Amino acid sequence: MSERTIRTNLISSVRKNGDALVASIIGEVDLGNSPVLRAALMDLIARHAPKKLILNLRHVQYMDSSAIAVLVEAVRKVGKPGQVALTDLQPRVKGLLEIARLDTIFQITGTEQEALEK
Amino acid sequence: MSERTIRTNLISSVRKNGDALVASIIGEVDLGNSPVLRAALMDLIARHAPKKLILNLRHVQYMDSSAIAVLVEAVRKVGKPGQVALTDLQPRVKGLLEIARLDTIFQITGTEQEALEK
Amino acid sequence: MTAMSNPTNADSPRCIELKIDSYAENLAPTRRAVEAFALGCGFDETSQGEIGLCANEALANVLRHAYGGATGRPIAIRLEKMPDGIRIAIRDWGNRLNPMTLAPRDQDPLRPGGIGLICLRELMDEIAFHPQTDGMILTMIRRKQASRRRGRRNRDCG
Amino acid sequence: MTAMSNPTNADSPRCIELKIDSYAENLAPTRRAVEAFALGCGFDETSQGEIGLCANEALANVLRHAYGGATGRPIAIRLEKMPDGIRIAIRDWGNRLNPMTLAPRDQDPLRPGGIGLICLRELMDEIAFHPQTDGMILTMIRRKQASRRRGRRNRDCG
Ligand SMILES: Nc1ncnc2c1ncn2[C@@H]1O[C@H](COP(=O)(O)OP(=O)(O)O)[C@@H](O)[C@H]1O
Ligand SMILES: Nc1ncnc2c1ncn2[C@@H]1O[C@H](COP(=O)(O)OP(=O)(O)O)[C@@H](O)[C@H]1O
Repeated sequence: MSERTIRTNLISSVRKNGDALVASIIGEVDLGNSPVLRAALMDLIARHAPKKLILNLRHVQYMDSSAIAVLVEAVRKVGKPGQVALTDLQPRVKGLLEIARLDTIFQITGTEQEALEK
Repeated sequence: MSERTIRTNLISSVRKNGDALVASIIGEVDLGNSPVLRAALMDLIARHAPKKLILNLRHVQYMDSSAIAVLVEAVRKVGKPGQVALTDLQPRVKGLLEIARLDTIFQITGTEQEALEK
Repeated sequence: MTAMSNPTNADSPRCIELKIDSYAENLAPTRRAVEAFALGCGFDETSQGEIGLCANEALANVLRHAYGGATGRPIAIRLEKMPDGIRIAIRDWGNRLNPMTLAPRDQDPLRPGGIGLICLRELMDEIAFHPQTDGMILTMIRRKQASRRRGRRNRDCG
Repeated sequence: MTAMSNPTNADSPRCIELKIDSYAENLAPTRRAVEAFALGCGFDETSQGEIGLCANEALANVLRHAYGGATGRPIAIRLEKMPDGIRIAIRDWGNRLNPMTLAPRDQDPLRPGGIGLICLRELMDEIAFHPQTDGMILTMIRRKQASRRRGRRNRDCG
């Protein structure tokens, strides 16, 4: 477990809330930068071992399948389905999750608060 | 003076306020659609002959020099400098007006209200 | 500067051609061009996004599969405005594998894969891989009037 | 499909080439690609916008001046990532006029003109028109570290 934080401006903020870790992702994520997002998220999960990971995607205007694959990998790393919540989805991102039929392995909520309460 | 309104979704709303006409422009304007904006604005000015024209550019994320030329033509058509106000400028649009040194022939204000009061 | 030396045919329909090399950083500029071109073809914002996504996924597959991750290899993209939609052709000089002939993989939601091709199938009206002697041309067509395929998906979701 | 048939050179620096025909509708997709490419070169949002504007203005000049408004004529654009910035080359097969050799026009603010070239001069670090036997190549360079030219403008405005 590395002590060094992987820095990227794709993750704009991280905070703990009890057993949950809340991180905000920002920008457009495609194969060009999803490896960086992957490294940063895996590092966060390894260092904090959160019971629940809440990813605020309000400022993610775009994601491709490589970004989705990173989110799915986060689910595997955190534990079982439902322990990763995605909040504040943009329509484009929501559409892609629906096409990929992956809207079930994540908890999808309108706000961070909802995700914390569930 | 034509009675037919030239319709374009580049102009999202038009309202009269006393002698002033307030129109909101929306979208990105370049040589590809500035001729349409020109036709619609000239039509509005011809039909309403406003003493003052206030153009809200809050939703104009981009303009090129052909769009600027349309705004300058509106100044000529409405009357003398200062009778066309541009409000709520995005930084990119403001930057272009400054480079073109045309920030003096328009009244540039932060809000529609300011433009109405001046 | 190959593209600098031969004029395009003035009689062809309105089109844009892009030549990129196989770096993932080139996906975003290409997608932006596709989305804006789709806007010019009269597609609404949601459709522009879907068309851009398909271009992204198809190009990412060229990078990862046709070229097996090798960088600096050429890809040519041609965007064409059709009376009723948009046509996108993607040319690579890769492994010539036609993914439509592959057996579908088992469906473990925690090992997702195949999302790229699902997008192409669900969001485009026509897709076809045309093997060349030295690579592949993928053509994709999206029409403005929703086809049965997309109609079905929309019903599913709504 | 000219661009579909000749691979680019794998040794060249990261670049994107676009071939468009001279329709004003093609400006927006090209500008979007330029802006996203500039993002990939490490430019901030303001700079991306300025670089996109310059590409737009240079292309609009090709449409209106080099081609005198004729549609369907070819234009090739090459975007190149440099260690410290971006290089844009625009090739046309038009009237070969070098606008840098024209006398400046009188300055009536109500008859503006020349804004396009002002943008290129103020926002780019280097611009050069290279006449060809059959047209023109314009090259523009913008560096990440602000040059004296842009420094001056910024002082004026601030
Ligand atoms: N352009 C291509 N060239 C060669 N093989 C491809 C291409 N596109 C897709 N494939 C094959 O089809 C499979 C499914 O592709 P895709 O749906 O994009 O999902 P993923 O890339 O995540 O596996 C790939 O794993 C690959 O074997
Ligand atoms: N690519 C070009 N080819 C030929 N002439 C050009 C080109 N670009 C600019 N010019 C000439 O330079 C003048 C100034 O151009 P510009 O600054 O863009 O302003 P405008 O286009 O509004 O006149 C043009 O009027 C034209 O005569």
